[in-house]
Amino acid sequence: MTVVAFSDVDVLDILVVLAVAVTAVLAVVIPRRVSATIAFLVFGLLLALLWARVAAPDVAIAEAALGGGVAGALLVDALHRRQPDSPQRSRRRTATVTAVGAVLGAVTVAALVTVLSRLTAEPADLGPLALEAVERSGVSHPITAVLLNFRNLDTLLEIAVVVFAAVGAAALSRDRIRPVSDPGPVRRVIAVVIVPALVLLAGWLLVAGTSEPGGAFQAGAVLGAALIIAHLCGVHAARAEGRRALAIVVTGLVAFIMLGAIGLAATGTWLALDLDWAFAAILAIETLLTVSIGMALAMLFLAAGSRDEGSVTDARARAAAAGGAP
Amino acid sequence: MTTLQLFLYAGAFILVLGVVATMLVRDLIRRLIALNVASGGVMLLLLALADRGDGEPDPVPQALVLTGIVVMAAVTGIAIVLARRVERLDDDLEEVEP
Amino acid sequence: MNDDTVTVMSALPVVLLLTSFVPALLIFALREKQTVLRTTLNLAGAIAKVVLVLVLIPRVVAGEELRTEFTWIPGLDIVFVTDTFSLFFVALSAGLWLATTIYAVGYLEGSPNRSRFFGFFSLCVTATVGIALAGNLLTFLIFFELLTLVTYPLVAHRGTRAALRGARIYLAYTLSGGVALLLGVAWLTFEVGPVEFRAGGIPEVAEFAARDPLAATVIGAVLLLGVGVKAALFPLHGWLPIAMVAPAPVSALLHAVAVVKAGAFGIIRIVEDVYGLALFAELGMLQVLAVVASVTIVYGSVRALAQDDLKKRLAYSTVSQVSYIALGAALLSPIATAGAIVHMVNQGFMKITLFFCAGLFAEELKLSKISQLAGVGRRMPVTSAAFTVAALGMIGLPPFAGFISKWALGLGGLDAGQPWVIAVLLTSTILNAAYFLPIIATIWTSPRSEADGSDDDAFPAPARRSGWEAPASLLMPAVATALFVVLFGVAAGWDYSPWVLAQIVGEGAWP
Amino acid sequence: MTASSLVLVPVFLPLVVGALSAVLSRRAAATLTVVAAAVTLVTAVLLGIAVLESGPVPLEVAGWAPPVGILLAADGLSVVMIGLSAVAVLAAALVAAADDHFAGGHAFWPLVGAAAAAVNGVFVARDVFTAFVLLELLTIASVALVALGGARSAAAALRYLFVAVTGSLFFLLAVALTYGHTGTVDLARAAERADDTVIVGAIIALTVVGMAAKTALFPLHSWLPVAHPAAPTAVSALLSALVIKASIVILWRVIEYLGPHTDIAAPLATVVGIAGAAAVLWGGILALRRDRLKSIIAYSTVAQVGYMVLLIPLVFAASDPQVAWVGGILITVAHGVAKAAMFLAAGALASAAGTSQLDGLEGTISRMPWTVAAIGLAGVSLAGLPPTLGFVGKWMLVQASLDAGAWWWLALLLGGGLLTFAYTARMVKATFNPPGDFSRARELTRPARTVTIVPLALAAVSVVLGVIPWLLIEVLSAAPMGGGA
Repeated sequence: MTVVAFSDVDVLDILVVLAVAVTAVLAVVIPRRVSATIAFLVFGLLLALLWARVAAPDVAIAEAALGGGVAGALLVDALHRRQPDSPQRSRRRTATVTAVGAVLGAVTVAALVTVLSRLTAEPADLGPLALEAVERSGVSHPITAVLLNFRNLDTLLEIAVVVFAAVGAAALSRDRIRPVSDPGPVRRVIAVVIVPALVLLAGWLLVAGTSEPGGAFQAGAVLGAALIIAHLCGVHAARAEGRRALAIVVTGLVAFIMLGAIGLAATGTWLALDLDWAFAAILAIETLLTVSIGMALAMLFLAAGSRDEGSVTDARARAAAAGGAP
Repeated sequence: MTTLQLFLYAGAFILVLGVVATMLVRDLIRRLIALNVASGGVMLLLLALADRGDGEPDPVPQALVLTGIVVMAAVTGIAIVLARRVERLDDDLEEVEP
Repeated sequence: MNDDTVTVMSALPVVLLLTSFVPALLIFALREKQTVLRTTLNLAGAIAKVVLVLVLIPRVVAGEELRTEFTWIPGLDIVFVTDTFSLFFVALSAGLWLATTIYAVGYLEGSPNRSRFFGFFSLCVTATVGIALAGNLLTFLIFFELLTLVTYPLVAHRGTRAALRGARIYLAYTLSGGVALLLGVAWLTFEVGPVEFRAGGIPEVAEFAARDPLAATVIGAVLLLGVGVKAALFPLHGWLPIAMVAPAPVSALLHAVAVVKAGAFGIIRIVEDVYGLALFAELGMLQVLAVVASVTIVYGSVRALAQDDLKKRLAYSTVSQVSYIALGAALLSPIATAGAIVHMVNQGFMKITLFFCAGLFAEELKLSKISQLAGVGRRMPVTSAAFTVAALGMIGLPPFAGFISKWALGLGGLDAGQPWVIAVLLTSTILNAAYFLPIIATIWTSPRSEADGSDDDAFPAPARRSGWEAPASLLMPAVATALFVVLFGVAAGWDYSPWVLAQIVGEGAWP
Repeated sequence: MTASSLVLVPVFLPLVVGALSAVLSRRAAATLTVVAAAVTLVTAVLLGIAVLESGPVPLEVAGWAPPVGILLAADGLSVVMIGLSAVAVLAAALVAAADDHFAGGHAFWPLVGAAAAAVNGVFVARDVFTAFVLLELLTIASVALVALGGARSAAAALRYLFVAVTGSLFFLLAVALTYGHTGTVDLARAAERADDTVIVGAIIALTVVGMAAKTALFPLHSWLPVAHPAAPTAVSALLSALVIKASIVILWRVIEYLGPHTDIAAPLATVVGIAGAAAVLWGGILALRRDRLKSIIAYSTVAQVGYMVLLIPLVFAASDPQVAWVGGILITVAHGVAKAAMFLAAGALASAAGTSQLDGLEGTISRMPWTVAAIGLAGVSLAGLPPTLGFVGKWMLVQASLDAGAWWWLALLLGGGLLTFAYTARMVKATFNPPGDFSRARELTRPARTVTIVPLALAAVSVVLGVIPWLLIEVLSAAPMGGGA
């Protein structure tokens, strides 16, 4: 085996990568949900750090907001529930399966490393081509140009993923988390202070996204958090459920496609953004998307986190009824 | 080994780790965590590839990763909704069966 | 085909198909109670087909050949032609279909699921006509498989455990045969392009055989295997005796009109119109076919001896008799070829008569065992007479149709320099006599009353005013087909008799 | 609107209709979905004409060409598959509209829109990352659709989700390798630049694993017989007929473009073929041993996936790969049409009889002959018997096997059909009743007329396309597959 030389690698890089790897291992091997979740959240934060290291601040913000924030929140909520006993399996069998998995995994990693080592260290010519095209895109921030202009089809489809996830989630959870019936003073304060602050932050991220890191997704994630908090604090106006919420969610997607149709009518090319009004159009769409994404994420959270104490009681009642009349 | 290779290999390791765990772990929430770990590995790979060379990083793969992260968040959301349904059904069954 | 054959593009072959296909679709859509309309559709289709055939026979005999073709996939067409052989088979099935339809209408009167039955009944004939008219191997294959599929619901019709089992076994055998046929057809098509039937053999196939005799032999064997299942060649015959659980009209269809006959037709097509007799002999397969056919002839007869169930005995008799056709096709002699072809008709009319009669006994008197038939001749004289005529024909006694077949095959064997064929025919005839004569004797002579002291009243009296022994719709077809058995023997020299036509058809294979 | 803009209709029309369906009434949503499917079908025809006239129809989305932008293109494969998707969605929507019980709830409508948009997008995608996002959209929609099958379907849906997303991650790694090696995610451009046999081999291998998981190719199939039967009937039909086709098409595309650029492709193709052979046998045998209609049909899908990947080894072995391509595509289309018919008919039978167990179906043939006929005809097409589209596909694959001298694939093609027919016959047999015994048949609740007509119409489509398949073949042959190579 060749000796791996780390001479030309920054020690800090090695440490961060090690930390990421270790937290990743911890996140998947720790049997208790709570601890595993915490390890995963740390993993997410360290990843965000790594993103910053590879010159991807947009991704870092998104990771922090979405990966660490919303996903983390979803997981934390899931922890409120009792972890079901894992199915009884013989230790020996578990050990065998784990060993086989580990060996297969090691072989796969080795194969992948062989393949990856053949990749060129030269940057792809795509980067300069894309950067050069940014000035014809209507925005100055390269990633926003890619997301909302060059590859806006991907973005549209990704919105669709979020929208239909929310639609699906809404359909699958009939009983939702209920706002506290009598929000106390603390909750009121939280609602009054934090929610507007988050909304402002979302707005800033949105506008900044045209020239700096940020954009609709990050803004949407923050807005989603604001909606969730407002909901939990009993602000009925922010209810993320029902047909009205669904309408808000689908509006962004439909508007995006409409913009495509307008582009087709105006320039003969679907989703083409003519330079004159590209900035205005992008900002308008981003605003609608932010609201849609925020609402969709809130819906997802509320569907996933719905904890109605009634269910078990209902089941008991049903069982009793069933038992009473066999 | 270069920094690029360090990141690439780490990405591959994390991906495989996550996939193997997804297949082996039984607890639904932990499986979901494993899946998210795996996706983190691929993202790392893509971003490292975007940042090759000394110049400005390639914005295209970065945008791809952004898209990927949002998609994974949506997947995670729907998976938790389902996991909740599954476990509540199990709870209900436990309540009914004894 | 003669050199002066004129090919005419015409939609008539497709119209021939449609005369049973369209009624089939309409009948499926009918409600159970629309009996009159259903019967009208059935008969209209059957009669239209017979009329069409009668119109076509003189034209085709005069050397005209009607042809329809359309693209299936690029480079491969679906082709229908009316050459002499195809029209010969169409005429046979059209005629027998008419008789069977009338019989079936009476047989199934008042029973459930008749729309389903008659729909598939018509489809079955459509498939048979398709097989007959197929101008190339691909078209033949398509209709051959279709025939398998549409007969399944007929065999399973009664829905009893035995019927479903019979249908399942039938399907297992015939679909496996279909796999072999598909392999053979696809392979040969791959090697030589679209395989268009041509009397005397296809030149491309001959070239291919010269190039790669082994492959050509294997393909030929696989093709024979494919059609051999339906033709019930030993040891592929197992389905036939089991499938006799089907209602009598279906048995008639299986044994005389469609399935078994399609297999025999396929053997002749492959031997004479794909490879050509000379090439088939050269490849050594003709001899093998002759031996297999001979073994089947003797084997079927021996097994028939041991059956007490009338339909089962008839089924084994079919196994034996159909192989006469294969035997004739396997002899290098024009008269044997003609014998094989004429036996398709003769066996068809004789066997359908026997099954009609067996169905009559079963329907009227609930008798299905031979041992129960004692004295039935007095109660059902007409049916018994028809049965007797057909059975004697099967044995090969003059002046019945069967005699012509055996005579031609025997002469053909001598002509081909294979005198052992005579021995096979004699053995078979003795066995035929051994299993048919006792039935005839039981029917006519044994007084049933001796044993238990009761008289003929032991048979239930006919419950109809006409005083006939059975409903006319059941009796008439049996009588008609029996008359034809006599006619085909007596009038074998007439211009359009099956025997004369068979010789015309057979000539093609001997340029 | 130019022909190239037509490429977007099958993607965006169902997407908008799906989004609107989330907030519209059930009736409006159903109507819109049906109209959108019909328009999609017309679009497929128009695109087919364009392909026949002048070859593949490309579209640079938003006016940006690769590598910066995304290229979509409709060729024969795209057109035929979009046609299949339109027909399948139309059928499922009609049945779901006729009886809400077959839909599983209102969310059926938006989710079907999303699924249709995603599969149609995959059929025209030439960009691997766009394909990835489309697959995720499809996964989200399909998983949620499965979960509409009631509380107990959640576990099946979740299992499906884990497998599908894991498969997606494998594919995303393939995307990353493609970008890392060729500096683009556009397939044609990547094919031009691909020159490292190991990396390209790895891309194909990762795609194979990822798509095998999503398509339920043996041995990664075990989720499918759980997920597909758990869903509501209209969803089961869509999942088997359509959803698994998306991942198959991506696999085909990657092999079409990148296969010629690596020596590893041919041995990999053989491995895929072996997996396909195992799928045919294993799926067929298990289908024979199941006692519930939907379970039998789901295992049948496992088996049929084996045929759909069989073209992959044949493409590499035959002297004329086009025959293998066309045959494999036709067998896949035939499966889509037939399986939709079979699931819809089985759902109608089960709902009428009140049970999906085979031994509870006795007598259904007398009351619902057309429904049983649809199952039978669909089975005939699946078994590759004439006169159906399945036979055309099988015939061409047999020709390709002969061309390649590949006796083992030939044996599989010929023998596998018998298994297929055996389990179809088992289902049909279970519906027969002994004479005079109509006690069960009388209890049946008659389904809505649409529920009877739709599966039968699908079965009829199989037959019509089996008799006149040449038009499909012309479209598929207008631009030979592998044009990107």
